[in-house]
Amino acid sequence: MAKLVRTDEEALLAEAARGFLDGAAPVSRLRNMRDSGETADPGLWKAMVEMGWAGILVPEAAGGSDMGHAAACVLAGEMGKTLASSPFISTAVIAATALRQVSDRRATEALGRIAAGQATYALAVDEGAKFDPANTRMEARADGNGFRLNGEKRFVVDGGNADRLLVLARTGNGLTLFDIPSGREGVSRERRATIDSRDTADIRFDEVVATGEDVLGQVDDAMTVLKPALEAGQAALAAEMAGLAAGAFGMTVEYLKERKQFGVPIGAFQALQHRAAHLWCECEVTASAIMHAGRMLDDDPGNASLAVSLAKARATDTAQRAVQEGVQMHGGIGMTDAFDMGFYMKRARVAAEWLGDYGYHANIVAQARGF
Amino acid sequence: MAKLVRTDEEALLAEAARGFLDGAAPVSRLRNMRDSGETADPGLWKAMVEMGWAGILVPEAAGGSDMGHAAACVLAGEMGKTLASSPFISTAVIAATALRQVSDRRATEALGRIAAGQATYALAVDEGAKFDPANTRMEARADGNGFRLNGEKRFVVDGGNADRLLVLARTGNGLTLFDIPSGREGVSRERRATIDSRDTADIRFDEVVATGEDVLGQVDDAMTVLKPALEAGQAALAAEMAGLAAGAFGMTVEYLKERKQFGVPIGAFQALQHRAAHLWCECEVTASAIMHAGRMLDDDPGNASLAVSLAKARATDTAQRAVQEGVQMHGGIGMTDAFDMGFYMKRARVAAEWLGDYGYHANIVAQARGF
Amino acid sequence: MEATEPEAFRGELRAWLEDNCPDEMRDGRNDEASICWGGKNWKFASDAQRTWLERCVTKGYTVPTWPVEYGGAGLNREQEKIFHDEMRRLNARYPLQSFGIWMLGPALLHFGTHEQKKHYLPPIARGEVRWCQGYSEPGAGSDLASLQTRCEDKGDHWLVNGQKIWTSYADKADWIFALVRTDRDAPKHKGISFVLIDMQSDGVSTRPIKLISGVSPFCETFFDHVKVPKDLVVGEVNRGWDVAKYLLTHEREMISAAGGTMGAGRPLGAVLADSETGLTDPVLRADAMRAEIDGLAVGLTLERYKDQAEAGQGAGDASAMLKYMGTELNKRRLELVMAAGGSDALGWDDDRAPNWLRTKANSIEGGTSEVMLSIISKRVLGLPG
Amino acid sequence: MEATEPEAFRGELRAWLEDNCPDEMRDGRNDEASICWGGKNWKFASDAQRTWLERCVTKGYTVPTWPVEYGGAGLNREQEKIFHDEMRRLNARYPLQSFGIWMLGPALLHFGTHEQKKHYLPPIARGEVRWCQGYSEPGAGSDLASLQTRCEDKGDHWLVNGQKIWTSYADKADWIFALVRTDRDAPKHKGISFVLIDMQSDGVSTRPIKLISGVSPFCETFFDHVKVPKDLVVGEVNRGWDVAKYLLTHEREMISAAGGTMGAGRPLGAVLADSETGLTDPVLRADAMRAEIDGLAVGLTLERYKDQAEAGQGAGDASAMLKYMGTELNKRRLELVMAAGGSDALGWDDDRAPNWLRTKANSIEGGTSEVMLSIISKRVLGLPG
Repeated sequence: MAKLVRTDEEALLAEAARGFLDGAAPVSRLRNMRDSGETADPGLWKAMVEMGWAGILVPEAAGGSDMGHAAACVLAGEMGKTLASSPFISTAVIAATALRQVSDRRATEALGRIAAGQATYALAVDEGAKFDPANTRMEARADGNGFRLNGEKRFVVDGGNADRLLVLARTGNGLTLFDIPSGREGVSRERRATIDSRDTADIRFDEVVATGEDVLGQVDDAMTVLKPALEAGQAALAAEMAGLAAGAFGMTVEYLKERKQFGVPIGAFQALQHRAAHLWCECEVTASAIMHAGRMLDDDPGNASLAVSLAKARATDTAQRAVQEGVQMHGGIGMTDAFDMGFYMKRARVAAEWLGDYGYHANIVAQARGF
Repeated sequence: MAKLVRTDEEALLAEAARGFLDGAAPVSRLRNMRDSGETADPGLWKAMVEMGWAGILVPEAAGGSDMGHAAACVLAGEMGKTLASSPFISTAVIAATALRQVSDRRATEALGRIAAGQATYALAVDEGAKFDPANTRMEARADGNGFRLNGEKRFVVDGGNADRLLVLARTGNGLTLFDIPSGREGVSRERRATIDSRDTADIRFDEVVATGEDVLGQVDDAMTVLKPALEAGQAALAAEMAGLAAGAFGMTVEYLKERKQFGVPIGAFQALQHRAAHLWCECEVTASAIMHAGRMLDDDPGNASLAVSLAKARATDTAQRAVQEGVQMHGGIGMTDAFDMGFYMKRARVAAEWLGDYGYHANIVAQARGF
Repeated sequence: MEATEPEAFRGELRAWLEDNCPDEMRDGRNDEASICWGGKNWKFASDAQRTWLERCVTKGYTVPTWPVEYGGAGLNREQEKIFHDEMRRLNARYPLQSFGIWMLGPALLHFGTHEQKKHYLPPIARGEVRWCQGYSEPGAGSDLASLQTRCEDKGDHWLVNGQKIWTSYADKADWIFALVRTDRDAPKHKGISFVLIDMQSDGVSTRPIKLISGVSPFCETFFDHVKVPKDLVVGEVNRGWDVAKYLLTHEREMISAAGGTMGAGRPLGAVLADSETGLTDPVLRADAMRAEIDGLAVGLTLERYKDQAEAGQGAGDASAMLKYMGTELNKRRLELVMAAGGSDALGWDDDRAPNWLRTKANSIEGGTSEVMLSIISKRVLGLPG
Repeated sequence: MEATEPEAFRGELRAWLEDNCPDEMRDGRNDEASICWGGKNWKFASDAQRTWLERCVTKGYTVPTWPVEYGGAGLNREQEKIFHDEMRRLNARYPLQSFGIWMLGPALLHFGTHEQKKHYLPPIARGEVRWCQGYSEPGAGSDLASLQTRCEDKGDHWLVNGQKIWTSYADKADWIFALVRTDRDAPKHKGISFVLIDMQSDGVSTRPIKLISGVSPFCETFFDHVKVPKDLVVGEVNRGWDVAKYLLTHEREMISAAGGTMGAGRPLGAVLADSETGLTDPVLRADAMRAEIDGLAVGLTLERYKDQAEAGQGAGDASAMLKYMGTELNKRRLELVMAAGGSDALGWDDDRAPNWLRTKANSIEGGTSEVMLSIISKRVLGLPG
């Protein structure tokens, strides 16, 4: 197994990302976006593209930096610390990983467009209130040489603004993944106001025409392409949540040092000290699971499921603890919209659900471990 | 619903019990019993009989005091505080309740013998590692006018010394409860050294003859008699565990006030204060569930299942927390056999399993609450 | 009440409720949009809401346990239980809710003069005056007794200067009951008084605080040279802390009752099963079972303490326990509601997310969980420090 | 080692283990009855145990990372991982365990003089001398630095008087390494020295402490006018606290490794499924899933910290985290083992109950969980006080 220690390259990447994000994307940027009624921040994404982040999983030949999943997790983690809002996971991680599973010219060109910031993607998988791709029911009916897609996808993260959609649908003998432009006839998108103030949509497909050209990978065999993409997205999302936890925890520790009650900083109260110390331990342990997931995706992607689900489960648990303790330890101010902690709590809740919740991933871990 | 406040009668009973038990059955009595290699303490039971406790659920006409289940729970709770070891629950609660479901002369005489301390009972139900009466497989084969019992019962609490056994077995069209002397031919008892130093046995039945006279209640209808008896036992055991938790907690709070480290009593450390306060809250909440179970058994026994399972689940959880925190807060001394906390921890573990563990009762609560 | 036998009382009450509660008020709603808060500027949401209030006022059912002379129905504890039972049976909305009912009423009944009671209680019972509470200050949260709002004796009036925070609905209230410092030289608990201030007074202003759930139930409230008549102190001057402690205990029981009643009411399993996903996930199912068990037991504890109080066995500092356990439980329950709801619950389009976020304040307002644990540690367990 | 390429090393090692590890030693046992502790009075449990020890000694495999000159095999971190991998692959017992290997060795390697290393390390590596640890005292548990055992400079020797507690296997050990007070006037951390004492010395006596699990791995150890040669202080006189801190860190990592390795090793589900009842109960199943997730992640954290240490990124006080998380996890795991075992696990006739009770000491020995959290709070988070 590769070592669980950051490479120099990863350390530099983290440092650069932190510097950029502190300047370009503090939490106030998300707040401003929300207050202006927007759900996306194209300017921030453009700047990320210029930083080369859109191409972090794109082969060099297609214009990317091909730094790998561990590096993508480093970026997602830094974004999580200040809740930077972008289609990074949907586009640069999930879509790029899906496209890399296919080695045709079309896929290579699509990867090039991702790296160049010319196309954003959203993954349209969920149909019920919970992530459950294996039980997809939306149908892509065979029609001549192509298909007709009918049905509805829910909780399509980044789906309100994405240029393209990866759509999972049932075909004759299995599931098939389609890659279609979001503007195609018959696609209607309804933006939902999710609590994290970010882009989510419910998307209806009404007799949407798709050709063989629109199929990513093979018909009836979506999972060959989708499984690696989902795992990459789950790992990056876990990394974002671990970053979120670290960000919320950092604010909390600072507050414990500043806020005085009963004549002393509240961080001098041992009960709060021990809870903060426990939370730090949880963050550290989760960080290990995140790093391990990234390494496994890079080194042995065919066997990364356990590592990825472990990371997502741990990150979900840790992020929720961090924001709950964060609000409680801040007292009344933690409940106010004027203070940032609420943004962390709401993002943690949405991220907990996206791409599989704690129970979903706990079941995968349990199965992988034989129970 | 009857009020959740102790009656004067119950308060007096508790006071009398505490006084008696502090003198007659401090934890050192259990320790001495163990150190002398015994698993039962007939002298203590005799004294309890003289206090009238064996007849607490026996009708006055049969020589008992008929004080009811809430009162029996009060006694069990006081016994739990100092881990008094006796067949009280097996005999005075479970067997007495079972016998009361049957209104024949034989049952009345048996109740009289219980009240007079002339007979102790054990309940032989478990066959696997978990309490699961509905899935009893041991067979009572019809044989002439009677039955032949064959099979093995495990974890028969108080079974190594009991005069009589209540045995659950499968008959033609259901389950039947037998009440037979433990000395009957074909019964062989193997005492097991359980960690709480109390009486448990595995019991083999080898072509044991039982007649219709030995059936408690109706053939193929054990549950009419057994269900109230089990619920009475579960409530009393929950009360014992709540008492155990209170006893362990009391020792811990005293230690927090006495033990000094870093120049102050360790009870001055806020982290320990908050944990102790939380544990007290848990004990208080559990006390309510116990009292409620006793009231329901007395007032509306046909609908007491939820209340009883709630009490046992809560008591199991609270007792385990109390002993775990007890050992941890005592530090090294809590780990020593010379100190009493280990006895509490071991009894809590055995009591957690007896008559259904947390999961068993949680399932009953969930079903009763519709999920 | 004429009918003192419980079952007779139940029968009469049931008949009255059946006859008088408008159908629209039988939906059991208790959300912000359906509550009747009353007050000078109150706009009834419907004729039914107005009718229901007016009819209840005639019977004293807006404040069923208050004495009849102050606008209540004079119910005893047993009758009160029956009242809530019957209201629940009919799924009736409560006709009126307010901080006047919950907080000021109990304070005046315990500490007020006869004149104060006669003057202030009946308008509360009739829903004519809406009160808010002014306790916390920016520098005095958990350490409430360090509050700094000044109240100076100017001979014929008091002069109040300072700032309060977390005043619920101060922007909608007619009056405020507030803790103020009347002696700056005394030890911090000894220089506080409990005063009543008309929100229309010159120098009073409010600013809403937006919460993470998107609503603004709380305000900052500013007092700039506000004159207050001399007879508007409740209890003795400089002994306001006694009133505050009494009310804090009362508030804790009230907040925990919200959680406790939930547990005793609709089963969590049923709540969660409403969600499309149900309870098939073993982790969620196990958590829900635990929360249900704990919720039922906390609910029983609330009943037990009320029964004890009625039997003259004071619960005392145990209210801190009810507050702590009830609010922590409520947070767990709403976390489960969100988890069961999945992506369905992530919008602002139903009340799950706002309710979930709202519960996070339960363990802060009315004394934090940490303060509750410290109270228990010191006063109940007698631990040092 | 001649073969430095990892895979070449692995091949050679695997072949050697296959050829040399007796079949009886391939059962992976690590319980009290199967461990080889060594020492002057050691009675081998079997010829195979003796043979396995002797063969490993020739290769340095009893202390694989120690330098070859002190009896080790000089393995680097990568080779060490391979060593443990291959041992696990063969399910081989470790040939020798001891506090000399775990504790004194690292202390001497870091603080000892060359003479001390040459004199004391090889007999440890060969299993000839068994050591125990003398830190805690009846009044100095969590507050270890308040220890009172006196060690007076008598010119040509030290004179030791006092009492230690929780000395593991002191009744079976040949030597003890102990913390003693050499300066009673200095601040409490500044007057402590780390000394080596022959348990055969006049005035040393021990008394076993029986634990709740029924066994007596610990003793009280008494020093009554014990003479100790002057050269048996490790590190500087009065600077023993530095040695102790170094070893405490080391000990924490070791204790947490026990928990962490469990997580990385046999899945909890498999352990629990051995029980007759399996994992059908949803509460037990959910708890087991959570514990498995946390166990795997703690195991990875142990690996990560080792990798960081090798990369020169010191973990420092993070060992407190590993100790805390590892031991708390281990307690959870054994609670689950007991719950899954049901009444089967309630006897003394298998090792579940003793193992379960034993884990309760994990979060006390080597610094309590509370001390770990305080260390993290102050040194890692920089919280005041």
